[in-house]
Amino acid sequence: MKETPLSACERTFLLKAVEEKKRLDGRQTYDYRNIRITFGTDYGCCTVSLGKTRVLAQVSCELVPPKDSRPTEGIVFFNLELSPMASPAFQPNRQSELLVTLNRQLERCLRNSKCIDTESLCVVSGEKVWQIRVDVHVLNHDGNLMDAASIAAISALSHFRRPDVAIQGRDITIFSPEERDPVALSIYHMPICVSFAFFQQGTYLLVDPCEKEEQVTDGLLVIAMNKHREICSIQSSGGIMLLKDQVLRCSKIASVKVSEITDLINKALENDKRVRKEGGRFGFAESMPKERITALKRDEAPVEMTGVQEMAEEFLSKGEAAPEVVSSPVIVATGTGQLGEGVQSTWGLEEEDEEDECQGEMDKEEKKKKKAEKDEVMVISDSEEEEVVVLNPEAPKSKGKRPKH
Amino acid sequence: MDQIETGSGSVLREYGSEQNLLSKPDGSATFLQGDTSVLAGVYGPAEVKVNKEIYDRATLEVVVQPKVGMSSVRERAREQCVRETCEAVLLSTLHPRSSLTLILQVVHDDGSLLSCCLNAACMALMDAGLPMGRLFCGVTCAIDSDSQIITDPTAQQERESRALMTFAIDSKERNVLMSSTKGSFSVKELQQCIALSQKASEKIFQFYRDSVKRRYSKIL
Amino acid sequence: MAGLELLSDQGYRLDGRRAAELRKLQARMGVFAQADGSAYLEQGNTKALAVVYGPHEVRGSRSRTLHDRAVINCQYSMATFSTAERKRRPHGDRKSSEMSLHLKQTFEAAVLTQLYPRSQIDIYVKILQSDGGNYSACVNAATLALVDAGIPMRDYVCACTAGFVEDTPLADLCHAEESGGGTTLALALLPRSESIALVQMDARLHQDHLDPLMEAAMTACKGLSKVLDSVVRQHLQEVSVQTRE
Amino acid sequence: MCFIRTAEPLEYHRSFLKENCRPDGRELGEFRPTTLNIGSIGTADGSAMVKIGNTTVICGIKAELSAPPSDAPDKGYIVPNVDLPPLCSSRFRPGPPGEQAQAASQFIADVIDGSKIIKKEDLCIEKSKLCWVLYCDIMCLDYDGNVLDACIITLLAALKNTQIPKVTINKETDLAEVDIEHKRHLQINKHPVSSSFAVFDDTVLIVDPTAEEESLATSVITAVVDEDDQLCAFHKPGGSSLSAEKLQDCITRSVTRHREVGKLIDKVLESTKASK
Repeated sequence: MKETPLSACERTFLLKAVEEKKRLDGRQTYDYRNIRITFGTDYGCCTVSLGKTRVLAQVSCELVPPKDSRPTEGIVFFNLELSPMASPAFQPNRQSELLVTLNRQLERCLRNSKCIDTESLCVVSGEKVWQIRVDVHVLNHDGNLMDAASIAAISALSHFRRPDVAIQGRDITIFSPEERDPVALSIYHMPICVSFAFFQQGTYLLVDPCEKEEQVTDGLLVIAMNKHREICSIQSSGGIMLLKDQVLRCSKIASVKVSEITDLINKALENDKRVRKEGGRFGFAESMPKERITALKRDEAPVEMTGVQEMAEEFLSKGEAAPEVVSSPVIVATGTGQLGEGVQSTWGLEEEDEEDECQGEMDKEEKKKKKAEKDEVMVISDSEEEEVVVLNPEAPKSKGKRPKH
Repeated sequence: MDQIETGSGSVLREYGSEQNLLSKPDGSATFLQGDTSVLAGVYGPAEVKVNKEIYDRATLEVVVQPKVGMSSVRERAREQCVRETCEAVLLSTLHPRSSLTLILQVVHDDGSLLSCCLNAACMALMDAGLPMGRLFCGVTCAIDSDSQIITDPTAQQERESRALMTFAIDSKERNVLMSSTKGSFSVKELQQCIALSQKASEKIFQFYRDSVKRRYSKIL
Repeated sequence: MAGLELLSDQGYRLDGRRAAELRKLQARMGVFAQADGSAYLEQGNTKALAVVYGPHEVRGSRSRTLHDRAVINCQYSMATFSTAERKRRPHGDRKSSEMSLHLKQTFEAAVLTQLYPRSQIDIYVKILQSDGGNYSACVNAATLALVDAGIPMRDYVCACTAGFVEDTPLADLCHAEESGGGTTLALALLPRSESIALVQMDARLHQDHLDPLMEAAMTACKGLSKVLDSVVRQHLQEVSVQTRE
Repeated sequence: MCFIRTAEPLEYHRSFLKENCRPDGRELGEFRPTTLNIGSIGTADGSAMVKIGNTTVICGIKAELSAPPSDAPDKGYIVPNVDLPPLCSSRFRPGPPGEQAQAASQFIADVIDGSKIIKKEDLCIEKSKLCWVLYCDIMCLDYDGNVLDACIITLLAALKNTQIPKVTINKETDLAEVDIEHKRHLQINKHPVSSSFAVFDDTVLIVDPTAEEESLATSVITAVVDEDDQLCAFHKPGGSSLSAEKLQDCITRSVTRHREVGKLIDKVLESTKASK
């Protein structure tokens, strides 16, 4: 399915609006849409909604042998997927330009900035290290996937707990969460991406573009920063002409936005931690907006069991009992038996059968074999390789595969 | 031995749903059963690829996205079950030569995943306003080592169970649309589970009705 | 930095350069006869080859055709022997498809694509030997190849990397300096208008240091543009002498 | 008739079903003739070929040594794989396995796990060190419907035919020693046999559908039964809804089928043993 293209008047309308410093959803130029971070019941699972854009991140881990070049470091792997749910234009298992850009940007933002202490993920040097895998699923595409993905990934990483391990000699014991409390990853800093969209050859700039705005933009500038005002990556894309001052100005805006978002993530993390500690209810079920008209929830409901047994009995008694005596199979040749007095097997029939035409050449060999079995079977069986050796008396040119004597 | 008791087993966990929560798809819904949660999105009827076109009805594609890693053979089997169930109830002849796409994203798996997928799929199809001859719902039953039947089992209960069955029940005659099982069980147990699923389906169909009522309460 | 001193007390770098000094740049244009434009470029030990075909009609899927400008198609690949460890996939992995994409975006900004509606320009770049600054070598080589093909551009596109060590920006990093884990900024500049066609930066850097770093990279790019200009002029002279005869 | 068959296949079939018979002359509850050959492939550790009507499926079992899974160090592996290559029917395309092949593989895996044909513990040689991996490759040579039944029969027959050599771990060298002279049969605990049914027009139930019947049917059901009349799987991937009575009919028929097929396998095995 194709993406609905933007009409020319929509395009001019949007550009005009940008010029007049107005946005479709009534935001100011530098405003972000509402950010909502919710954590799942699992450690390391979180959804982030940025306006209508929605992503789901899940962190998982497993023990793997390390890379030869870095025997004492754990491995962090990012995999962002554009689910076809997010937009009809996304097709599963296809490497689109957008997918490559997002994945690489996520890697650069979170791996190259060394925000995770990979050395602490080493279990046995050169033998076993933790591989941390971050899966990010885009569920709904309404622009600015990069920012949403980076917020989701870093929140999920900060939320994640890996199982504790103990090493005794060469044996590695992995403790279940019941045995020992799982361990959080050590995260040095939290890089967050902030996207800027440029219009009219860089004259106008918007923070957090929505999908419609992204469609008319000249290009994007993504700056990843942490709250210590350190830039973790910069990436421009889309063939725009930028001036140095614009980049510097964007980096200043980014630093403000990043500190706001970091506070939000920390607040969400603390909130989740508190609820878990107090033994309250957490997870996605709790975060469902109950007041919405489209949402409904029911408490645990017992299922009426009376009558179930009677119903089952009824069907059982209705059904006829299977007959004890069944027809016996016929042994056609050593190692080959047949059930049923069928004539339906077209392979066994003579050549003049009309239906044979559709059978194709490849069946021929089998057919000959079958025919032989059905007619007077001539068995020459002293070969060890095969139990049944059948020669077709009518077809002297038997295929070479079968031993003749 | 096959005696079932009205123990703690025969309950449906807390369940809920939210419809129309994604802006892009034509219909979307999430369904929660306890901690198990599935998000479904539907696109269509829309233009179909030529090689997938069917001349007298709509082509339905179902994609099940696992939470971690790539989709595997297990997801394919689930896709087949969900697709054929939906095909049976959708009046796809009303949209010939078009495509319907149903995407299911596993958000959290705490048992009874296939039934949750089915329920989310049905809610999303309803939200998309696609014509259906009847509704369907999924119910999972587990038989534990004491031969007790547990409805809507958690992941822990699934692991400890001897057999696991998931049925899709239709809303018209409460008949079995789909059946998928694991483990071994007697005929009687199967019949009991079917009967129990039919009972449990009443609750879910009532839930469907309530949520539609609530949704359109402001209009009616 | 562990073990490796990138900048000595005397202000010299690993390969003996000063902080703002560029590596030696050598280039030749028109190295292939059958291509519409081609160039070979050496930037220090990094060797890149660029070939340009087009503008020609859109090949492959017709749906890519743009009605108001030309499509730019880039493919970046690295020879299997270009790095210390043998590269298994010369192109097609995440990093190289990203590089292809970046090259494409860079030249979409610089080439006057609106002059060739409904057509396609192919740019193929290959790294023969890699010693840091692959992106910039590719951009510089591709610029020369485009000039050789006679495709109109706004300006030369010059690209250069810059790093940051001990409060000093370093221009045109070599492989050892890049892999040290410090900051690397790659910048493609159209020198005359001082507009940036592409900027990419990795690893941590305090916001206050961004300005001097970008300044250093831009100065380096301008320096490069002079070299590229002289290469083009020299090539033109050679060609015009040949044609006169 | 031939014209109607290609132009109006559904009507063609309906006209037969009305008379309680099928285009190939069978009754509604009749299976096609089933032929079984055991030990057809010499290079495999166990093999069997099954023909149900035209549907032909061959299964080869290869046993290999490997390290046990880390989460279950006292178990081995059984890896089933169903291949529906383009040569068996024009409906399959070359390339990676399609949905039907993948779903069939998953179904076979579920049956193996569910019925516990073989105790996976039996495949373990030394805990967390060495175990057997049984690769059960099932290939369809001719596709004419009802592959699942054929797959299960051929798998069961091939497993019964499989012999694995004795393996001991040398205490001193810590290496595995394979004794090819002493081979043993696998311990088969359960004998699951499947029966497939197709539903026409939401009402008529037929047994052992051909490819044509499968494509016209509104639903397909597969029931797997073992010798204790326990169900190992009751698989209905969707399609028209059926009442519990109808399902009961299916199960009753499968029980009969199990007895027939059980006898067939036993007899064929006997005949191979007798010849030795």
